[in-house]
Amino acid sequence: MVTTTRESLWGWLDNLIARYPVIAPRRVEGVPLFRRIAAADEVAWDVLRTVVSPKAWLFPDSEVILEIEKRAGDVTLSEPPSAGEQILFAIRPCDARALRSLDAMLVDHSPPDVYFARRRRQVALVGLACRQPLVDCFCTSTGGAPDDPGDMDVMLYEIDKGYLVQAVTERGTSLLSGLTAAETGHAPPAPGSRGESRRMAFQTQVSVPEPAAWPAHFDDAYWARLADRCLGCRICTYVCPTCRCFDVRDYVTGAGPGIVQIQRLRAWDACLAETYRRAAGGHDPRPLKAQRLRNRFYCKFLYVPEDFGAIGCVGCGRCIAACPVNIDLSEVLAEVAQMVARRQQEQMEVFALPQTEGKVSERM
Amino acid sequence: MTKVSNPMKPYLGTLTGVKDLASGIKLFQVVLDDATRECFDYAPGQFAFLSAFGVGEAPFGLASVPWRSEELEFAIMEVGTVTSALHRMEPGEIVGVRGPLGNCFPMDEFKGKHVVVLGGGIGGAPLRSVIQTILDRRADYGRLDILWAAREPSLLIFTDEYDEWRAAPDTALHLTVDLADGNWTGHVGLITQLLEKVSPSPENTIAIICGPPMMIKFTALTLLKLDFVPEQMIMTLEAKMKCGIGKCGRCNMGDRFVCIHGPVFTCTEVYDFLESVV
Amino acid sequence: MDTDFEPRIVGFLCNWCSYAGADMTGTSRIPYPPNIRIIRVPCSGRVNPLLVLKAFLEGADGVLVAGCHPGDCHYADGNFYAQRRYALMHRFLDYVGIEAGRLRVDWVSAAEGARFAEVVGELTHVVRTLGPWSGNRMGQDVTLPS
Amino acid sequence: MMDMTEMTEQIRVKARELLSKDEVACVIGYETGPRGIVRPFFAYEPDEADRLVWNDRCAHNLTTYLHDWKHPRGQSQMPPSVGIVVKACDARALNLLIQERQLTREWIYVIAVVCQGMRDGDGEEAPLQARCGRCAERTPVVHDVLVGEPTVTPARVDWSDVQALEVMTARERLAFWARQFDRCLRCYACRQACPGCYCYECLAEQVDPLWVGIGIDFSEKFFFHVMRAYHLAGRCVDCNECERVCPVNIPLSLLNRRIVREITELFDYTSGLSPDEPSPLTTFRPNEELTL
Repeated sequence: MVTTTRESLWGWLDNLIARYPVIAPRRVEGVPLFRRIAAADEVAWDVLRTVVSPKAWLFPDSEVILEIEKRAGDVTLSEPPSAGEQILFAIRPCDARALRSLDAMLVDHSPPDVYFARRRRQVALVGLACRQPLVDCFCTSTGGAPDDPGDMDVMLYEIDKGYLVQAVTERGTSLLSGLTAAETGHAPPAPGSRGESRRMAFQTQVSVPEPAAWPAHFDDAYWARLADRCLGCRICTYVCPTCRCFDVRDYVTGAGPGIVQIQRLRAWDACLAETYRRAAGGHDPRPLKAQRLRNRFYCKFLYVPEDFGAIGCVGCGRCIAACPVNIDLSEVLAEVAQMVARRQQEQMEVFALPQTEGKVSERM
Repeated sequence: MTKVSNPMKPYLGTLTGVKDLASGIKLFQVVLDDATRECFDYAPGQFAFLSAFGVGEAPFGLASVPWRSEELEFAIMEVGTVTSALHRMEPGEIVGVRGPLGNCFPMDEFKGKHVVVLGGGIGGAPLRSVIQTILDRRADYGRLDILWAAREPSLLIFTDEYDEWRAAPDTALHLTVDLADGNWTGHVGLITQLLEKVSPSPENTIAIICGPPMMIKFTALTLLKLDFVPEQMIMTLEAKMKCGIGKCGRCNMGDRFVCIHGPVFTCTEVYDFLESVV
Repeated sequence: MDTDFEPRIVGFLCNWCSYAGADMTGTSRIPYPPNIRIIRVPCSGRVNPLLVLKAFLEGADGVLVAGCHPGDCHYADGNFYAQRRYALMHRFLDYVGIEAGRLRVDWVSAAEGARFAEVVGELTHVVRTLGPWSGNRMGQDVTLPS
Repeated sequence: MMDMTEMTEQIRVKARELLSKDEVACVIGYETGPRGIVRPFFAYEPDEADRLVWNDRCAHNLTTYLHDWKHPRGQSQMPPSVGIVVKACDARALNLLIQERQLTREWIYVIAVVCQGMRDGDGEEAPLQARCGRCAERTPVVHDVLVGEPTVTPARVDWSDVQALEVMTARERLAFWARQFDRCLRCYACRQACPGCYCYECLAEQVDPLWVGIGIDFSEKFFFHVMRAYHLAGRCVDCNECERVCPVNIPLSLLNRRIVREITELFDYTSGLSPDEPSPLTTFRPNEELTL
């Protein structure tokens, strides 16, 4: 654990940029996004949260998964070459933690998705601890911490005279060779401790209902009321660091005499999209907006934990900030928590009064 | 060098046969390339993605059994872009095959039991592998009742094989169509009506249902009326899917994925789904 | 100007006038640039401006939409609708980065073989001067510096 | 000028009356969420009318929600009547939808509000939204009840942003749009928020023929946005919801407004002023000749 000055860190970063593609928060026409940077001074250090999560660099919004060539009755398939090693720089702990969830869904759950797995192996994460959460950040409510280095290779903490630099993994140690340290021998802060001490700074704090509590409220009228104002766009899923739904289609890219070149593309898809489940024959098991919106929340808090043993939400707050009609995940969680409490209350009353009829909710 | 396997990369196969099965429905026979043939070890109930390169791929239930032929067989109705592209293809052309995927019918558990097979339209295609398994190991299973339905006579599939099915010992084929044409002399009505007429005994019996969601729903209700319990009722579900390996997120019914937890489910499991399949 | 550049031009020609006009050009042995690929359509009113846009994105450097003279439409008024759409779209495509010169909308009757050759010649010349359209799938060099 | 609190009160009284007399199944208006953010609200019960608010953050064009009510809950019966709070720009969208036979005037109860413009950002001193600065029609063109006193604010005609693009070369403009569309996620929020976008299957999702592929590259995004702008030609009411909801700040109004201006210049037409006048691209004048 060392400290370093801003100048030294920038020098080190410029060095990294010379050796690897470095992806960092950058303002693109004023919009903070993770983009490849050409120099250390392009990094938007003050950006706590980019509009889109950095998952896009491991699981791109669209990518070629197969190059297909049809030539005179013969077909050859080839996989696109690897993008090689890259560095995600100034990634925040919530976004890094989200990659762990994507690992669970896309890699650990057999068979692995080779495209994501390969990029994941080849990426190094240089984290930047958060000092002050945004109003809608709630990582601590989902079990994260704004300064958790757990998912990083290198962790940076902003301090008054520069940065505290922690090599978290061996890969991190080797990345850090060449960094000029101002002082050495600092003890690493206990993971989460700094966040814990700042817990009060979080304006959004929610208790996330346990997965087991969700099924009982699947048919609650709440979801239809919530969906009334949902526009059915895909912002929440596309900005989300843990959403991973995709679509696959072929695209003919070129043709000549006796030869056709095809790319098989995969691109992000969203369970909010009207056509998401609509089958070729027209059958759609989820035709209502309310069903689709509900699926998003159940996926995050029931399906992903149950099927993949991972968390479906890291509390980055992006969907809250980006939703044009203020469908607020933290508010939804609070509502569900209330439903859960009400149900517990009702069940106790039912036990007390054996004659009471159970209320049957209307199925959507 | 170890072979890097990519579950999204199809095997290449050659279309060896394309046969008309019914109006707008064709049977596609595919032989995989030598190198990949042995990787493709499948069981009744499983499915695979077929690629029409340049258009895309879609999942289809395997309608064949591996011991009868090295040809993989798929019965496909022309409904969307991929199926239309497949329908335009001719023997000799190359397709991609990704699979086998999903779970299978527990054929061993059915041994010693009577089996009622209920197939509706093109949805009945995966049941052909069940029927062939039972016919080829006839002594292992009890009585076989095949209830085979279609909207109209021209949509009945595997008509060429009815004689084989009928000729098998202790096997009965019951056909029905929703709408008869002039030449139809058989039963007219929904498969549920046929089922009530045939009225199989639930005693030591397994019922297997494949078909469109509405048919599955009402057939299951009729079976309940006939005193079947959900544990005795097996079904395969279909859903739009893009990966078949639990990644693309598209085919979930609540927390169950049709692609990895299915496509074969017991009725008990389906009733436990958070979401309705219809 | 790239001297080796041969413009790729897509022509949407109405079946009743302009396609016959192009035929007339051929049977009258009037030479015209071979850069045009002709697509026969029922009416200029059928040519959704998005087809024009799609042609550009798929690699065309220029597009010709030609139909019957106003008043002569086989379907009475298809070209009047086309006229309104293209009056708008012509300017709009220029605004989004497809130079106005790359799109020509004109009326060519079945008798105007010479005129068809003239229209194609002029369009080809203009597009040749403008150079390849760089926004298409083939070029992909659209990320120019600001 | 009427006080916003008083306007809120008038909206609540009207909504409560409509709901208690069962004249409408629902009143679509605005409420303030727990974070203090104004958002669309659907009042079904008379008591819920008290959650309705009116202030200078009621930006959403609520008419887009009427599409959900055309086929209520997937059934084929006649839709129930709906009350809706509209601003001047939203009211023009209503006319558009009536003109296009998307809804009948009779089943909409229009609570029209005289609007002084919506503001962006936090605080009292937040600036007026750009579109509101340009707006000349503060009084809605359709109403069953009018809240507030009719006013006309002189419009600040300002095409400077469009003109800044027009002075560029076409190649520079292409580069400009390439830079803007580079950020596009294809989340389709612009389409979803738009009252004029209501196709059952959007061209962007149609697979046969395939107009827009799933690849997130320039040509797909370029086609989508130009297509959307063109499909709104003569229909766009310049409510600017598309630009407001865009999560990556793509200046979509530069596309729409350029077309709005062309439509005015070519056909002397303003969309949504009347429920009867046909859109200029669905009609023509006999023997007209336009510059092509």
